[in-house]
Amino acid sequence: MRIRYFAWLKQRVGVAEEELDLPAEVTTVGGLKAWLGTRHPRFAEACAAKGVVRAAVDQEFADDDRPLAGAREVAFFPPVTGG
Amino acid sequence: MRIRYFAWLKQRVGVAEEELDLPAEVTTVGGLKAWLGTRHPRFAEACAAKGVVRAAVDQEFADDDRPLAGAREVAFFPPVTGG
Amino acid sequence: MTVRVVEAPFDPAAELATFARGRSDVGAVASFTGLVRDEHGGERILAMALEHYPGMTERQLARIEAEARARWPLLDVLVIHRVGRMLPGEPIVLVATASAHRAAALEACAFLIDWLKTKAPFWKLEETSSGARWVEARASDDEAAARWERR
Amino acid sequence: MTVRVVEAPFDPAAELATFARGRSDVGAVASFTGLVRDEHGGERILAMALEHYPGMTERQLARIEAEARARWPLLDVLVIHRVGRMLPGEPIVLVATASAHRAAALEACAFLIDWLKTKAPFWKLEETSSGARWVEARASDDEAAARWERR
Repeated sequence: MRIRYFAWLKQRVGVAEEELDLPAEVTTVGGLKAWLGTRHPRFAEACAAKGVVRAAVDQEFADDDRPLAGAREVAFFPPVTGG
Repeated sequence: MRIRYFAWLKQRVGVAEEELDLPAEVTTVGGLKAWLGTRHPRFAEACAAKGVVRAAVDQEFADDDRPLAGAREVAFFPPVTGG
Repeated sequence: MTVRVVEAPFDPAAELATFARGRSDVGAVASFTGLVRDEHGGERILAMALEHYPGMTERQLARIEAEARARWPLLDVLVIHRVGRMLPGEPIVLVATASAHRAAALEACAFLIDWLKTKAPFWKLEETSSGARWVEARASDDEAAARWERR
Repeated sequence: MTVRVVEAPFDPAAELATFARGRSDVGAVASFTGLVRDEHGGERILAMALEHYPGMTERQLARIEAEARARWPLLDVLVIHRVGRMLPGEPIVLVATASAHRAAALEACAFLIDWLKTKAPFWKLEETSSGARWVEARASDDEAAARWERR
């Protein structure tokens, strides 16, 4: 699965994107966050702060309980600040 | 005193403006309306319909009870429809 | 002058091109343009004639602008209103506001056009194929203006 | 296309010059332009870099535009959002709406910028003399967007 990071989360993690094979037990956005936290300590730190890490599955905003079945791309980013 | 009419009120009365000496008993906008109605029957007709004749004294919107003391110009017109 | 009453056609885009330009303290510009439509109440409009009360018009527009500046932290304001005869597609009125932030610019812009519609002495005469008719004031305009009355 | 994401500077006045032109069924055009300010939180801004999520951005903007068209009788809509590095005074975003009447144009314009600010994947990085910093989301933006949630 393709994982993407944006804005300061990308700087914290140190990569813009990575291609990863997820373990079978990672089935939701929340589960993916926890698993990615074991690979990237600074990602885990960011996730520990409530509300600062948002996610999108296949370019749609997604909550932690969103299933990953069939997803090709998951992105993580801070709250948006455009306009 | 200078009396001015605008929009369809001007067409009804038949003049855009007139210079008139008011009788002493005409002291308010409401009194002026009634007195002008005796000179212009179609002005009286318009005034009989509630809310369609508005007034300005010296270019400020004015209600019927507005005194005319010191005024140089009184205008009558229908509700505004600009923009 | 930020308030203008004009008899000739004007170009809102050209006015906006110079509005608040070169000011890097402006973070938000809102604008509203009112145009002559070719249809009203099911009837075809051939032209529109805008009558006004010279003198009182400018006074009321300046007052409405001052009220907007008192209510919102505006960095610039522009109000242009055309009078005389105009054709469908032609602009009647332009309101533009500039502020550091968007809420002030957007709210002040809506306020200005709402108050202008009920507090400035303009009257519209529509020319249709069956003759000329004066546009009647709409209750919805009074309601829109009343939103902004101080409670 | 009425939704565009652009890397080069754009000119809101030039865009508005062609927006809804030649349509005499349009009675009202509203617009909002957001610009880079030279100051934020007391610090001087030297430049602004807009990062976004290509693909998702266009999808979200199209969805927000569709929502506006579903809610108001709009005759035309334009949304342009710049990405990349830009300087104080330069436009970041332009939203324009056209309708027969003003309420629809004004409300839809405010709706579009409010939702864009909270539902489109853009992130601002400010360059100051003391370094670069990511702009934090504001609670007031969430509140402005929430005004438009269907109850």
